[in-house]
Amino acid sequence: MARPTLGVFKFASCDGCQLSLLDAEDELLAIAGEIHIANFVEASREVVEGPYDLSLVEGSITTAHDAERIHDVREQSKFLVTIGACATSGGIQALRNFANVEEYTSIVYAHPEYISTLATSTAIADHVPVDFELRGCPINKHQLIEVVGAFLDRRTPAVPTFSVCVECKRRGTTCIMVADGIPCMGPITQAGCGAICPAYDRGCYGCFGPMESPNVGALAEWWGQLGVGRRDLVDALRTFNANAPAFREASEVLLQSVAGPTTGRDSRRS
Amino acid sequence: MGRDGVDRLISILEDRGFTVMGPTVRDGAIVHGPLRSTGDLPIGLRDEQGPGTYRLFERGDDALFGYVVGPSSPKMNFHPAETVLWKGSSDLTRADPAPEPPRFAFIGVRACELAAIAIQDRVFLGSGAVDRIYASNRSGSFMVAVNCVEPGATCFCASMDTGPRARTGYDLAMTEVIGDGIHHFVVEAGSDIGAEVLTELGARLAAADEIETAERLVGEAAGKMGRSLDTVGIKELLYAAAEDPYWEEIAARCLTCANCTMVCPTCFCSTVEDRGELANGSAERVRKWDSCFNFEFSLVHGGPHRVSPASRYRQWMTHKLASWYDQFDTSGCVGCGRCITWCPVGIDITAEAAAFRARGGDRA
Amino acid sequence: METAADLSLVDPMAPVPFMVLQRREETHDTFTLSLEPPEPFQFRPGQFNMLYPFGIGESAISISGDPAAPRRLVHTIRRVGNVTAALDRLRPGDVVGVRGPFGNPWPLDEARGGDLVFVAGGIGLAPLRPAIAWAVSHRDDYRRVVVLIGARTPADIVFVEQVQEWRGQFDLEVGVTVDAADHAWRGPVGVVTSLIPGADFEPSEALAMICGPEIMMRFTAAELVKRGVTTDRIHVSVERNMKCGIGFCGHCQFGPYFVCRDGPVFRYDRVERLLTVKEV
Amino acid sequence: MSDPTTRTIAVEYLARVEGEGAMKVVVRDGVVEDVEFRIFEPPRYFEAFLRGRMYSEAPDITARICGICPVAYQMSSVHAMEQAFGVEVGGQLRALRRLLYCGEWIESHVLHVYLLHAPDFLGYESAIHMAQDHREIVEQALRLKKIGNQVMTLLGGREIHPINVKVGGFYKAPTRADLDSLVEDLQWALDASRDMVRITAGLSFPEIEQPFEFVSLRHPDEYPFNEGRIVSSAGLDIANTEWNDWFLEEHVARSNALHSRIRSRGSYHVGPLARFALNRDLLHPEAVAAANEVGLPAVVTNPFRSIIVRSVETVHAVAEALDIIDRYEQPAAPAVPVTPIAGVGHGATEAPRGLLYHRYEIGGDGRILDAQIVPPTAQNQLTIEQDLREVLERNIEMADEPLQWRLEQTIRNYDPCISCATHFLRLEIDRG
Ligand SMILES: Cc1cc2nc3c(=O)[nH]c(=O)nc-3n(C[C@H](O)[C@H](O)[C@H](O)COP(=O)(O)OP(=O)(O)OC[C@H]3O[C@@H](n4cnc5c(N)ncnc54)[C@H](O)[C@@H]3O)c2cc1C
Ligand code: SF4
Ligand code: SF4
Ligand code: SF4
Repeated sequence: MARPTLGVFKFASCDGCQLSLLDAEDELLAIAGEIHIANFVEASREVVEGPYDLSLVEGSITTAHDAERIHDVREQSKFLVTIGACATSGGIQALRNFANVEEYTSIVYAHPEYISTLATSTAIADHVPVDFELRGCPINKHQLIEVVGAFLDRRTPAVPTFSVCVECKRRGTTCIMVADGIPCMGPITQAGCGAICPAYDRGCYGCFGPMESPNVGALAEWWGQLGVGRRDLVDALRTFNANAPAFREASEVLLQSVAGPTTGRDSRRS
Repeated sequence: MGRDGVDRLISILEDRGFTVMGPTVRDGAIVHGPLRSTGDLPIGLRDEQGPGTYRLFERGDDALFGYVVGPSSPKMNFHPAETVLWKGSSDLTRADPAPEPPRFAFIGVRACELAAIAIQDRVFLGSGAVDRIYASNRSGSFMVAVNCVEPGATCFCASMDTGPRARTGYDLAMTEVIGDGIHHFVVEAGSDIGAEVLTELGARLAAADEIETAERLVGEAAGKMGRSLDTVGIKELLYAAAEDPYWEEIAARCLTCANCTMVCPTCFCSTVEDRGELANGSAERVRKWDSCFNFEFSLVHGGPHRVSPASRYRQWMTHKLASWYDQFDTSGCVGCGRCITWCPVGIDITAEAAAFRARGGDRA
Repeated sequence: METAADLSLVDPMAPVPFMVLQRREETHDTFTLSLEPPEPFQFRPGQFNMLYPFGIGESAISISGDPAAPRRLVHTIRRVGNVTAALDRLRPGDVVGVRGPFGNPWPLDEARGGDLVFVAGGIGLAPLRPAIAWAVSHRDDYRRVVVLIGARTPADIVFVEQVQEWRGQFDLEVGVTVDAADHAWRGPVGVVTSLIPGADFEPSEALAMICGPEIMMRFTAAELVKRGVTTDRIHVSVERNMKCGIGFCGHCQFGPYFVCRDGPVFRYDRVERLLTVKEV
Repeated sequence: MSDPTTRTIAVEYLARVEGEGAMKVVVRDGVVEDVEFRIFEPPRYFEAFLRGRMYSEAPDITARICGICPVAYQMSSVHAMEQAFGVEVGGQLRALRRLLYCGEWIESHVLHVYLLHAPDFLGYESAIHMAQDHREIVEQALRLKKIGNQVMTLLGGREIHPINVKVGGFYKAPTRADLDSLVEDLQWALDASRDMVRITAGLSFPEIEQPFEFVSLRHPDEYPFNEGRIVSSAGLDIANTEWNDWFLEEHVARSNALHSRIRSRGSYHVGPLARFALNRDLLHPEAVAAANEVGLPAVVTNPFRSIIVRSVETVHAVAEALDIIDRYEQPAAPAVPVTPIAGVGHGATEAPRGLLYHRYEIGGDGRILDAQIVPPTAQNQLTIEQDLREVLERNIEMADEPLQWRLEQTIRNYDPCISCATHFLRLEIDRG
């Protein structure tokens, strides 16, 4: 039987998630033995035509051209896995969704008229059907290997959707929110990173996006008691997964409760 | 005996081939870690606990055991968070070696922890099948209990009838007496090997008044519990409350983060993950702690049985305080208070139990 | 703790290799595997095994074969996910891991001397088949034996030949109904509960065993109660997520019960309430 | 179809660079008419959405500009903030920052040298193709790269977007024993990186010498990572606060990245060649020895030879990492206290691929009022185009396929991080 083929595709992103594949130093050559890396521009000049048995898609949709291109990628992909916060929720660049893009463009670029972009940054699944989503900003390379391995073996990948707290406790970290009063997003964030931040004495900042049943309101309430202001709470929800529905909606609710019905960062500036 | 006696105890246990574990300070909390001498103990520290909060403070004396339980428990060693269940090749020939029993000695185990261990013994050793990982870790372990004289704000072992005095399950039990220029430990043996070690320790016989003081301190501790839980008819109460809308009120606060189940010394649930390098013809099955708060826990084809946070909290609390009696003929809660302290938003099982009791009263 | 547990004992979590002897297609999504046990495999009808296709995962699967044939272990499986799909890929000569048998059997002893009513929905016939086989081979122990089968369509009926065989047996009453018929279907159309009022058994002496989706089991039980069968003489087989099969993993908890140990077969009066509370 | 005197070569995606972009060259009647190195990265607006965020979020947010050199972003941002607030981070905390940077340099340099660039010299489509003939080299490369990643993971929590860096220092400082666990691997890495210098020096290089103006940091005592003045081979010597007086960013139509130039002078070159030329005297003796062994001149102006210099810098990073660990004592606190005050801060540090400049204006509440980020690839963009022109002119007779490859290689000399500069690279050679 021919080796299955792998395609790696990039949209708006930092490249970190696809780099995770090259960062799998111990497994890379073995993976390349089991799966034919047919299209991975970051690593190889060789581009084998699709269709691809497995496609890894990094990045979010931010331009009209990319909104078209993702359909081509979907058509060429038998099993499409989105990797990383950009691809699964729109990434940090989705902060534009809460603001005025023209204003943004004029802040960064001297000639905004040269730039063509959409007003939003959106997840791949908002455009085409996705077979599996791997979270994280960046993804965890062990999880990536697990997903590729599970795909090859036709097994369900062990990628749990429960909270970071479960991993935090499994590794024996003392809860920093309880023991140090440090605000932590672990309880509402999906596991997968290995609960790194609390192990380094800092609160989780939610880079794996919302867990399976996030009770953002209840955590926000508690953070309030720890002395976190509303605006900081909104900022905490609006980082790398700002556009994930659970975080987006909660941040909007919080904003409304502080600034009335207006939305967007301008209202917070006043 | 004095502090030097505890040091002697540690070295005797080491000499007998035990891995000696006990309370140590790590990352701002008292957790179980390897002990080489009393210097590794949290000397002169006390913990202040409350719903969702835990802080360490200086006591102002040299007490070795002047605190209560922290986030960890011997469960982490007996029923590890992650362990390989089976490893083998495609013809299912087993490749993982039989486990080497590690032989742990735990110093400073509290009565509630002994009660919790007794419960897990029942789960893994005493209800039909024997779990070989638990059995291996647990077998030959040596328990040095410390009777609690200063219970914490989230403790309620007295109402669960598991403490503050260690009653069974220990090899040695000590009571630390400190104050008025006195600092010593009154020790008693609870098993043959315990008696042997006690003899080897060569401690002098405690005087009657010393024993009396120790007894009195422990006795008084029962009245100093920060919390209590009324267990009378609790099973029937919770079964009857299965459809009480109050579960929704708790669910509004509950994060379903699973912390309570992770820290609970009796919670035993686990899941299995399959890992493999099938191309190389090898695979392993890894057991990891799981929780009834996780979706996948109740997943069947078509979706999880327990989707709403309310149903998941209900499962947890009802299991602890009610169905555990049906399953194992004991409460699943030993009153250690960990789930109260380590709930990131301070949900309190004693308060919720009281709330159901109040509502049950209304219903009746 | 002084008593060192005997670790040389068989590890209940270690899969034992069984060889696949035969595989047959039952319906478009259901198949039956016959396995060769390394030594004769004793079980009681209603029990299940944990099947482990190497490296993929484990699934709880009821034993669907004849308890009188201990050299041939039979399982009937519906392909719904990755583990069952991997089981579906097994071919004669392949090896599959087996742990078991686990669980409580159907109360065939208790039923002795009375009537037996089996009600199956879809693949729920699989765990009942060993019990029916038992009843057939111990026919004298029972009075009337009624087998009622419901399926979504004629194509979803499992064990078609066997059902034909049973139908041909004069001392067995067999009723088969489908929710939606096709042209060739000559039998009744409707849910399986519709067969109960007309079935020939004596409610006060009957013992009923039901297996199918939870909702089907509840309606069937209600119908049986209407006929006068008391709930302590009705038995159902319950399904829950299961990782270990021996009460260690906690996943299969169902109220106070572990489905793996206290079930999967339950006396209906003990679970009736649990089945009506949402999300237990 | 096309005019016989013209040829068109088009490459949709330039491979083995971080990010995606395009290049277009126009050759008419044998004369190079236009060379464009285009960056099409969809804009991600970091400078815009940094406005209004807390100063403390800058290291984590700006890291997301680039998954290949997140540490560089974290470092430039924390230094800028510390400058704004008048905070000094010295002693072991400063050493730990250098150690973290060593990790990133090792990882990034090895990635580029062996996995992205070497295949060009040896004629392979990728390192994975290369592994079929040179398995040991690729395995050694992966192990070496992994050691860089281990340094970052230990210190930063993970290799991509580390979580342990903050304004004022770290969230948690490693113990001595933690760092000691790296020593054995780093000692192996020292040998492996020396091999890397030998192997890369043994490659064959196209003839080309460019009159670059090199720009890099220069620190009185150390090979530059985090701090120093900004100097150039043409005599520039300024503090990072003077950046905008000397450097200019332009927005040109063909690119979504901003091009940099030195005011009234033009293009310049940042990266290993520049650092090496301007700081050779400060290289670790191990690195100097390695460079001398292969006879590397004091100043390298052949951009293709940057692969050797990158290898020499890898030796430096490994050797310095060992020195830092050797002298390490766990600091009393993992960070110095920081109180935000209104002001402006600049940070310039040396990313593996060159100088990375950040500037922030902070309000009294600690929120960012304005942010400016100038990544290395944007600074090299004009220089890359000049190299392309030169290479094209020298090789105008080459057939399309090898010429295209050679041009790609020319771009890869810069280890361009288009994700930083913004992304999407496409190569078209229009000989129309
Ligand atoms: C006592 C018992 C007897 C069973 N008998 C049979 C039988 O005879 N034939 C048959 O086809 N099926 C039977 N099932 C159901 C069968 O176990 C599941 O359909 C199967 O585990 C699905 O696994 P999967 O990986 O293919 O599906 P997925 O949907 O991918 O399942 C993922 C995981 O969820 C769990 N899971 C999913 N569905 C169930 C379920 N219904 N019960 C328990 N765990 C589940 C498993 O742990 C599985 O690993 C029985 C279940 C139980 C509890
Ligand atoms: S530190 Fe954070 S992730 Fe860990 S248990 Fe506490 S709240 Fe959860
Ligand atoms: S703890 Fe949270 S922020 Fe930190 S790496 Fe994990 S998911 Fe990301
Ligand atoms: S339920 Fe709570 S108080 Fe009871 S034993 Fe578990 S953790 Fe301790």
